[in-house]
Amino acid sequence: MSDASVSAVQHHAPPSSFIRKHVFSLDHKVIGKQYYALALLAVVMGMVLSWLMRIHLVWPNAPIPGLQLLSKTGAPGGVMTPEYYLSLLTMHGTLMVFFVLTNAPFAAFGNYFLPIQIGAEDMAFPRFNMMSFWMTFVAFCILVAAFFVPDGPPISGWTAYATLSAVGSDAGPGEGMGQTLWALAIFVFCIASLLGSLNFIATTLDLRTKGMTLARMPICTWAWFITSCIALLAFAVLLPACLLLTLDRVAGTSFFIPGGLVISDHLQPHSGGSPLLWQHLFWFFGHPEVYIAILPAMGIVSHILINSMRRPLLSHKVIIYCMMGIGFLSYMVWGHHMFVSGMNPFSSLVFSFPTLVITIPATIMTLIWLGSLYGSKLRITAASLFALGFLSMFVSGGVSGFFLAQPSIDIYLHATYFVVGHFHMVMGVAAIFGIFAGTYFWFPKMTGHMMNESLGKLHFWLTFIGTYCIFMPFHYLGLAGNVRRYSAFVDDFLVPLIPVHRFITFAALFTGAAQLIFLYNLIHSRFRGAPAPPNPWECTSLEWTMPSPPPFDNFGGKHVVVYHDPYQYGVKSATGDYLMQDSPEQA
Amino acid sequence: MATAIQPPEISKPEPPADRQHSGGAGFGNFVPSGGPLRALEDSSHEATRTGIWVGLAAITMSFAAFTSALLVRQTTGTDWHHLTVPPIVFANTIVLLASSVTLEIARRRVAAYARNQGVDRLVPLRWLAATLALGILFVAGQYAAWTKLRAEGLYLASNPNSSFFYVLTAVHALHVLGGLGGLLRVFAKLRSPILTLRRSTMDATSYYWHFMGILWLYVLFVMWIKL
Amino acid sequence: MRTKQLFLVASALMVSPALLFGAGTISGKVTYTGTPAKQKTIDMSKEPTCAKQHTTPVTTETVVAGPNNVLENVVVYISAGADDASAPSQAVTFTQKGCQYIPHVLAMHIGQELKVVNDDQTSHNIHPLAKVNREWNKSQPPGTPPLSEKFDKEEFIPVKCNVHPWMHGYFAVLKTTHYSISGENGGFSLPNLPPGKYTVTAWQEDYGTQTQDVTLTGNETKTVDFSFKAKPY
Amino acid sequence: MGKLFAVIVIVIALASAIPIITHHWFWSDISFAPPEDISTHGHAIDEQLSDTMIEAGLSFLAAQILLGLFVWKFADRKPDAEIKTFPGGARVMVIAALVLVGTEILALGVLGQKAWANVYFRPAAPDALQVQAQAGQFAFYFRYAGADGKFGTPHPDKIDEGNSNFFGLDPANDVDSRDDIVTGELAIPVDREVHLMMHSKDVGHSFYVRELRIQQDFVPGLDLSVHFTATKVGKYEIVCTQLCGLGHYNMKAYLNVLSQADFDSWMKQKASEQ
Repeated sequence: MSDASVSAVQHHAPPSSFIRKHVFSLDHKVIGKQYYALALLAVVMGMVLSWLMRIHLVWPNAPIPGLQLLSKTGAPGGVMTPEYYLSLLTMHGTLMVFFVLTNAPFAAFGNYFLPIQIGAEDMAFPRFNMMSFWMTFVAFCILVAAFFVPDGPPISGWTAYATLSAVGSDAGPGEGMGQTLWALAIFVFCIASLLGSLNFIATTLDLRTKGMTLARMPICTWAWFITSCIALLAFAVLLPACLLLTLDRVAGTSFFIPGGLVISDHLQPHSGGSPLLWQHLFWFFGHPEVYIAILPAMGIVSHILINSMRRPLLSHKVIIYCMMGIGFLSYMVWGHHMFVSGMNPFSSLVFSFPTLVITIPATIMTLIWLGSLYGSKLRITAASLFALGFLSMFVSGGVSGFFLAQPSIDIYLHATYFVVGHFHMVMGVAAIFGIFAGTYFWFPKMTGHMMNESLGKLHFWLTFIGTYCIFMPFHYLGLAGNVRRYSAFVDDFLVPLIPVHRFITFAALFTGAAQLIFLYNLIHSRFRGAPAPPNPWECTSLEWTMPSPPPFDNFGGKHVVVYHDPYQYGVKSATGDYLMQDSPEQA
Repeated sequence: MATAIQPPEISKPEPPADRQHSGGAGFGNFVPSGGPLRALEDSSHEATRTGIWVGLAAITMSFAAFTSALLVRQTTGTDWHHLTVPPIVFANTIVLLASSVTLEIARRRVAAYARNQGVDRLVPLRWLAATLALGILFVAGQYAAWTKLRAEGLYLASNPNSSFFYVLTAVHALHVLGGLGGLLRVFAKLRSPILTLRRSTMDATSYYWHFMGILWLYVLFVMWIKL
Repeated sequence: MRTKQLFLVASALMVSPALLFGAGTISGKVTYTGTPAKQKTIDMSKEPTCAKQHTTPVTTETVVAGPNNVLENVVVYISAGADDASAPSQAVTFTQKGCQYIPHVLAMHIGQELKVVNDDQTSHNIHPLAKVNREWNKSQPPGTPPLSEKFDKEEFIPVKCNVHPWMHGYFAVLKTTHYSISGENGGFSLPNLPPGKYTVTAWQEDYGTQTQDVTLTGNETKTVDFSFKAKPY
Repeated sequence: MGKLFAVIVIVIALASAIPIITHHWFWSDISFAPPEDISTHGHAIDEQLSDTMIEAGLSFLAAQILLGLFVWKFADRKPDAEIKTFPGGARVMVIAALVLVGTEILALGVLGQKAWANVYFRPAAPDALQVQAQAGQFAFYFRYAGADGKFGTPHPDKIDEGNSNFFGLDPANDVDSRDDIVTGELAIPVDREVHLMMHSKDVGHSFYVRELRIQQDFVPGLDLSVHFTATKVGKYEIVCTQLCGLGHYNMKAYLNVLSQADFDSWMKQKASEQ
């Protein structure tokens, strides 16, 4: 702590050595890029896993060439075994939720732009910042290592429900070493995220430059700030939970394991534990986690929409209050994941109410976004397209939440593909769209090169249509009672639905292929892209006041002063229809 | 260098240029009149202080989680055996509280010394040393408590009560060790010929240390009530 | 089942030093006294592809009794006296057909190759609950190549399929090649034994083991019968 | 470009609504309709579902189409075009959200409560047929008390699947357990309430019968129960919906709803097999 603060105070000179510059860098910009790269790696892996799963689902007995190389026991002769399907499912979920949806919109963009947008030269605690990234990286390595242990990765899903996750290898392949590695990885990830959130909060509260009042912070800064508050409390609960789970696994304690269980003909040497306890602890983290993924996306999208609409939102404050409200409510709704888990039926109703209430701030935000579009001068760019796509996805994923929030309907829809469709759209795709929007928008600033707009737009059209083709049918399947987390559909009532799954699989492969356009665009533009001007989008926030990419200490030593609210668009000024936050000029 | 500990002169924020939507001067928005931002004491001090409070909030949350786990676990299962907390932990409690006192004295002495109020550097150093010693003593005492339990045949996995005892005390002890690390750093900074110790560092470390005491009292209370 | 045993005997023949000396034979019957537990009918409705393979109801095979109180599936082997032969090169095969293990009890020599075949249209999972040997748990989707494994310590290993709880069998991993598994008539035969003093052990999965000492002098056939006490429950 | 977006969004929105309305996968005969409800409590859930479908569906269409229209109208405008503000501004939006969603929530909340109460807040009738369900990796087994009407005590240490002793009964010492009837399918008489006492042998499982509109988890160490009345003779699938391990996809059993007469003969036949 003390050490970090000192370094935060002294101007640390630009490092010279390659290691300090690009690997163990204290510079929030480099760390932000590192997070982005890690998320990119994770999302590629996660997507490939989902392809394998989709292929196996519709051709369960067909060998997938080369798969046996990944795991000889998991895919004898290339035919995926049921447990290996579940392993992939678990790894897909864990990679996507923790290393993509938490890292990219929050840690990556937040690290890079939060300090700049509030006029700071770096995070409050650069050493913590570096530590949190490298711990995240270690967590990632530990998790991926599970692929290479004899029994393969865990099979208990990203929610790792006890007792399946707690009793060890008796529960099946992957529940030995693999599950232990999983718990360890998440444990480390929690510590990293706690350090990160701490850094974000301290930075936002204390390193704001002259005139940058809280109310003058851009919406995405607010989103990152609120998110870090949520993350701080959420991960502080998952951490102990993981510790207890690990103890149950390796030390023979009985926090989550009751007595008298017979697994693989072995009477388990435990007693008195409560599987529901794990569910409570996990979902107390797990539901806020959803908002950790979506709030930064909301912020980024608002920032970009405002910029491309050339007008402020109908209300800056209401949006922020809504985000706060969502963050606050997110702690009272975890029980809606457990309606049929054997909770007291009354508590189900208790949890149902705030869950429904949380749709109010969400709806207000949606209406404000829509209403602000009215009468605006919308510029269509790759970034703004993805932002608009986010709105569409957020609505589509949001309305299905209305069903699942009601215990009575949840009786029928719980654990069906309806749920899968719901959370993939609202927290998966919507957040990913936020990431894409952010990438197309900020890439010039981060690299000093413009991305190829027409490729970006093509990427959007394919992705937008593709994702709808994948995730909309999930809802229909759910209504037909199609159970999730099945590695093959052998039940009489599921067999007729397989053609729909085949369609989804093709859509998934198609959409996945479309992402190659993005990867190409990203890499090609990084090296060959046209040089980026300081402010290509005529944006008002501080990150655009400096050259692209920004100098080491962001503001070149000058002490930036803020004179305006963040979004001075649609005004008459020397620069045109906008006024930078730091320009003394009055509109 | 002593200026490093001077209370920073804070200029109230001049009314922002454009008031209409701005929420006025937000919390922690005390921005000095000039110069590059982070070179100035106050805001950077603030960062450390805020940081420590945020960190303490996270720790509190974790222990709240442990507590709720304990409460739930107690209601499930019939294997809740009463556990007599080894008496030595009460001695440890006194040690830890005493260390808080010595640290507080040390903190004041540092300030006095830094203000050149004729306090010799050795005075705060001694008090810090005392604090360190007491801290180490506390951890040693906790270890003694564990060995005591083991002697009674109560291991981590013996029953839920012993599990929770070991978990709570061990996690707390880990945090205390972290605090000791912080104290060591303060100690080193204070001993170095040119004073590099910042007030924020001193304060943050002592806040953390005092919190360890409060946290321990809480843990003790929980264990006393529940185990 | 019969043919399998003949095959085993044959394989035993090849490696047996008895070819050089005179070869004696120990044979006999395994019977029981009392009333054996009623074998329960297995409900396979959960696995239609298997259920439709069986015209008559399938029952458990813990105690398979034949007419005039004979016991099937009893492993009779030379537990002491015979020299340790090395593992036969031929593999023994364990087949999963109609969600049953064929054979129910499979004897093999330590280090001998074990092939596990899935003849069903569904995924099976082979889980030998070994205590002395290494426990493993592998799934075998339909149409995948046979699993090849071996055990290197002497043990009677219960085998289960995690997907189909009723599927249970046994691996008898033995130090000797002189073994025989009692058939429908409860009979067994251990041929090609050089003269000497032997301990013959009979093992039944539910009733445990019995041993008898036998001395062979030259070319003769000694008859040894085993009788287990059956429990109604 | 903006117009293209508008068109695509609106087309997608409308296309998405078709399978919901027709209950079919476009032109194919693949049906998405929930199966006919055979329970006494299910109709409330179905009504709730369709009400929600209407309200959520309308707000979905409205939002998507509005998005499309606005983008169509206001994208790529001339540089000199001046910026209009939505009449009423944010206040209207907030009020609209509060009113629309608020009423929706209250309506659904109250109705939903009724449907939920139907299932959970009414104890099982005393004369309900008592059946024990045990979930284990990876099959369901059911136990009927048999002639004496008493369930034998289960002993986890006595569980022996190879011997079909799935519940760990001890017939040697426990007389009650000798006539217990253990089966792999759940046969129940039609129009009679069934009280299902649920026990998990190893990990979390779930009991899901679409037609019964029943889904309830098996929680290890926590014995729950559900009660329901089936109103239609037939064979239905019971599937596990809680990830329980490698055989999860294959964990199922059949619910066999029989007329009282058939049920009695089924009982006799099963009793003879024990």
